[in-house]
Amino acid sequence: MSDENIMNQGNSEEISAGIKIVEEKGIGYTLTVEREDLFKAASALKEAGFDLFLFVSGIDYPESIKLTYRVYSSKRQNKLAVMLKTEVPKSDPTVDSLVPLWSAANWHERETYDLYGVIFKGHPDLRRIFLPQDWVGYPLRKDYSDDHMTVMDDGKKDKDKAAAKDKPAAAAPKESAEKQDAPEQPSDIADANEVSTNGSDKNE
Amino acid sequence: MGLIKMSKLEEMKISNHNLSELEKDLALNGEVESTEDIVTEELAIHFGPQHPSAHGVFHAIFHVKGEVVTKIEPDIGYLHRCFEKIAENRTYTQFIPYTDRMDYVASMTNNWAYCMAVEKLAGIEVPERAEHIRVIVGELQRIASHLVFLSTAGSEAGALTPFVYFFDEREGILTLYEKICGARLTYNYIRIGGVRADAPEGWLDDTLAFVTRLKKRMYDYDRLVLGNYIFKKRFIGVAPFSAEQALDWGLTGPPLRSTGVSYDVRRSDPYSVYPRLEFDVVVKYKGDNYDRACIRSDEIKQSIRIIEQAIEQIPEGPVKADGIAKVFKPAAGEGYGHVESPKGDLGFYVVSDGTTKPYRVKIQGPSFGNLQALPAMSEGTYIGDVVLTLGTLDPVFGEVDR
Amino acid sequence: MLSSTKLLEFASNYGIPVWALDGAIAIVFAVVLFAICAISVIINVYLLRKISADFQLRYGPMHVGWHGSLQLFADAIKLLTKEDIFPSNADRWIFRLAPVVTFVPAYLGFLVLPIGHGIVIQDLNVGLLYILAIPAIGVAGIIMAGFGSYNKYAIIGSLRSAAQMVSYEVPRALSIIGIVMIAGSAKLSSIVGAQHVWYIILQPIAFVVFLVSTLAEINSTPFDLPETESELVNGYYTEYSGMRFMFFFFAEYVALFAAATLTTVLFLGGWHGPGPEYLGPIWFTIKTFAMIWVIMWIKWTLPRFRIDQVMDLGWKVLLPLALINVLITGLVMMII
Amino acid sequence: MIEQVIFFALAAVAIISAIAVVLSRNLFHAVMILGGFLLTIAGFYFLLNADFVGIMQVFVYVGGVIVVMLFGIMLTPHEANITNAAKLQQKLGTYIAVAALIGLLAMIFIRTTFITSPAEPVKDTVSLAGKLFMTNYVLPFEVISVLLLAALVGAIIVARKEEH
Repeated sequence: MSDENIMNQGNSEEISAGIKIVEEKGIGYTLTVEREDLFKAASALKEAGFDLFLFVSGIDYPESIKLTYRVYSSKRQNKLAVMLKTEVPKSDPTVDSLVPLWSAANWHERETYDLYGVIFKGHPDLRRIFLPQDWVGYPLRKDYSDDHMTVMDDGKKDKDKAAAKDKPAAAAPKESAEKQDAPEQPSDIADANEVSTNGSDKNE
Repeated sequence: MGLIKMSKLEEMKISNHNLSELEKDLALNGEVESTEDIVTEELAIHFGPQHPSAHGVFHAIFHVKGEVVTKIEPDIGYLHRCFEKIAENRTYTQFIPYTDRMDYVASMTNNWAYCMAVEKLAGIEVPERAEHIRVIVGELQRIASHLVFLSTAGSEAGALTPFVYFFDEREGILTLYEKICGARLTYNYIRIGGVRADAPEGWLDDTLAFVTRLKKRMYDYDRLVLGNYIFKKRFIGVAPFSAEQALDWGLTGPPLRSTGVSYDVRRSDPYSVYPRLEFDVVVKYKGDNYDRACIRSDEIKQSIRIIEQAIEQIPEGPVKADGIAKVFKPAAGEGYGHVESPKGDLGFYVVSDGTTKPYRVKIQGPSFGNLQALPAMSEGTYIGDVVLTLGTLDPVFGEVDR
Repeated sequence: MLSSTKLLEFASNYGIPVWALDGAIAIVFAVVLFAICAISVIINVYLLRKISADFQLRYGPMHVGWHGSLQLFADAIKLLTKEDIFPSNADRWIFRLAPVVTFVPAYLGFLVLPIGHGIVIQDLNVGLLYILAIPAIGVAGIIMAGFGSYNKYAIIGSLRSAAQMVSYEVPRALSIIGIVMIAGSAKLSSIVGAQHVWYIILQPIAFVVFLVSTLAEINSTPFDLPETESELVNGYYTEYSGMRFMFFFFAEYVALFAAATLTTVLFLGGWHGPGPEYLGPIWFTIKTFAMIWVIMWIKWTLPRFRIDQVMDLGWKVLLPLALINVLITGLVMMII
Repeated sequence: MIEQVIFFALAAVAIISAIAVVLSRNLFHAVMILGGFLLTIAGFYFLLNADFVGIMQVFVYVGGVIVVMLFGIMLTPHEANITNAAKLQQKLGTYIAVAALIGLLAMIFIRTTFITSPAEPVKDTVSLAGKLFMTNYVLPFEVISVLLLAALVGAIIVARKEEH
């Protein structure tokens, strides 16, 4: 089953009634559903042969958290992997757990809970997985901040330093972080100052 | 004079004031069965995080009854550095060195998967020569990682000598890497749109000589470790997993293929120049520890085949796509790139909002998915077997915790 | 205690009471024995390191002294000067005594070993039984270490060790019965004296059973379950440090040395060898070190068994083999 | 002379350790001291030139029985705090039993006439024991072997049952 073959099959397929996967640039076949329909859609996918759960990822937007699941089929002939997308509002970040369908979802959902605060209803053991159980907040949310957190500079050192003078309290942890991270950066990246705007245009 | 001092084991159990919740549960639940007159107590052993064979910083509580492990409670996160958050504060190029530090036994494939995701996101075409070099270094990395696996599998089973032999071979690969990119462990070699620099003169010949030598030696190594009577006795039939179980628990890579599921990203979702290369996806069917171990030895042989073909086919030309600046702005969108890393299906899901930094990078580490199956796989086996089973899942905790 | 007539005459001439002479000789022997053992351990450990390095494509110790020959002394000084740590909940007396209880029996075995014709400290009639019984005391030391150090790894390690040693004592003892039958004595010097043909040739099955169960007794590799570092950190001596750790460490090597010497005595013809009789000890030493090399070869090549497999091997394979050997030996002796 | 010194030393150790076994409140300690006590008994046998019996004492009791007892202690749970107060009846019964035992032993001690044997000590006890086992005492020997075999089979059956 090669790449071209998949392409030739057309770029959409109806898995079951009302559930249709379409091809999306960069990530392959996608299925976007409302969060109420997530479990139903996932069940349909499982029945259609998508038996391997690969991951779930949260993406934090100002109002909502988008969830992207990836499932793979070991049985199907084409369209082997699907990205299943849904969205939960930040005010009520709950969604059905997919552990009843794939045991593998267990740790992945715990991870998403740990870092995004999405609550998976029906998960057998929804605890933090990486962070200590008494941790406050969800680090991968864009608005997360705590005393340990530092914002990395991206070549605007002087500007940042000027800003830091105004806010001395915020400056202290930042500088220590710079020292720590300095040896990890290869030299040609550390002094990458040129910003190209047309690089991406060219490649499209 | 009837005062019998409380048994040590019991005392130990009750005085466990390591503040873990799991631990408290254990102490309170009273593991002693009261149906028989004489019972052996169930012990909770802490395995790691500082344990000689914990494969990095892994903590698990083994509940053992005699020598049999009845329950395993894994506890991860000791190496969590939140790379996904760091990625959001780095430019696309700047994040590559961080990927080195995930699966530090196979850094090259991490670079590769990440760069592939960004290339898909930005729609960058990689030149032919760069793709070939990527395949060569990627397969060398697979060999190196599997050699580490074989050596640790041996040493966990008590054979300390094969360990040194395999590390000696791996040394050859690290030397090759040193020649091509200057680093032995964290390479930062594969870049967005290609590789950092062309292979130095004679490097391809050195590589060919190395794999030719290794191919000959693999015969001896197979007999030394996998063919050993005691090794077989320890590995065959231990912790078997069926294909259904493996899929349900989301295994990828060698542990999944050992159950008969032929899922190899190089064939299932072909990338780079793999469609043009001849090799077999190694599949075993019993899914026990021995199959998980053997599959890696066989994959080394397949990797040697791939490297030989790639070196034969490699064209002349540039090794990096034109016009890719160190800092660039891909259009808003999403990209998912995954490769068959030595550990399994390693994927990067990159979301761009049109700025110089990724909006979100999700790392799908195969070790994370594979490690999850450890309790299901090895409950009911002996303590020694659990160590081996953990070894055959071959997790690297830099990747599990990220 | 002493039967040498010359010494008795000497004693009566100078009015020394016999018991004083006996006592003095006993002390001298003890010191000599200890010195021999200490030297043997030093050579042994050095060899072990060099041999294992050779198996593993390494050099081994190279920096302290000529080819690292003084490395062991450096290690000993390091261990002796290290802090002696007691786990806070350890049973102090048991924890303290355990290394001694393990260490002393390992040495006691040498009392009855004949290293040359007539060169033996105490030629017991029951020498063979003695040398089999002595390690049994060491088991108690290992259990004490496991129990006293208040550590789960140590407890599991010591239980494993005890189970293993108790199980393998049976085939080990039974495998020797064939030899006793042929030699007609349990006295080690008589056994060597009767070995005009090495017993490894007359008793091949016994040799295999004896070697395997000896490996189990000294916790060498296919049977190093009590101290599996991949599972139990260091088994029964996980909590030990400094000098007490060194005691366990030495006890292990002394046990290895004792096992090699015993194998030499029982199966490899002891002091027998070409040349005059006074070369006996030299032949004995050569054979012993060859045996040590074999044990190391096994140690550095094989992985280890699992605990249930160890028990299976002991009870289901070695024990029947040993019994069959006794049967065969008896039948052959009846026919001849 | 030296034999007497050794005898009294061993006797002292034996008595002290025997008392310690009884008085020890820690079961593990008690068993360890019991092991030491059994070793001193082996020493007595050696002193009496009964080297075979002495070795067997070490082999069977120290190597086997003590280890099995330790296993039992380490693997089984114990009541954490058994109340110390024995009932009056129990105490009374104990005292009577102990008094009776001491009386019995004293009677034996008084009635026995201790003689010093003029006979030469046997040199080769092993072969002598072997010969006696195979001639005069062959029936008891075989009966005991059958008994032990039965015990062994019984132990296996008991252990198997627990598995299921």
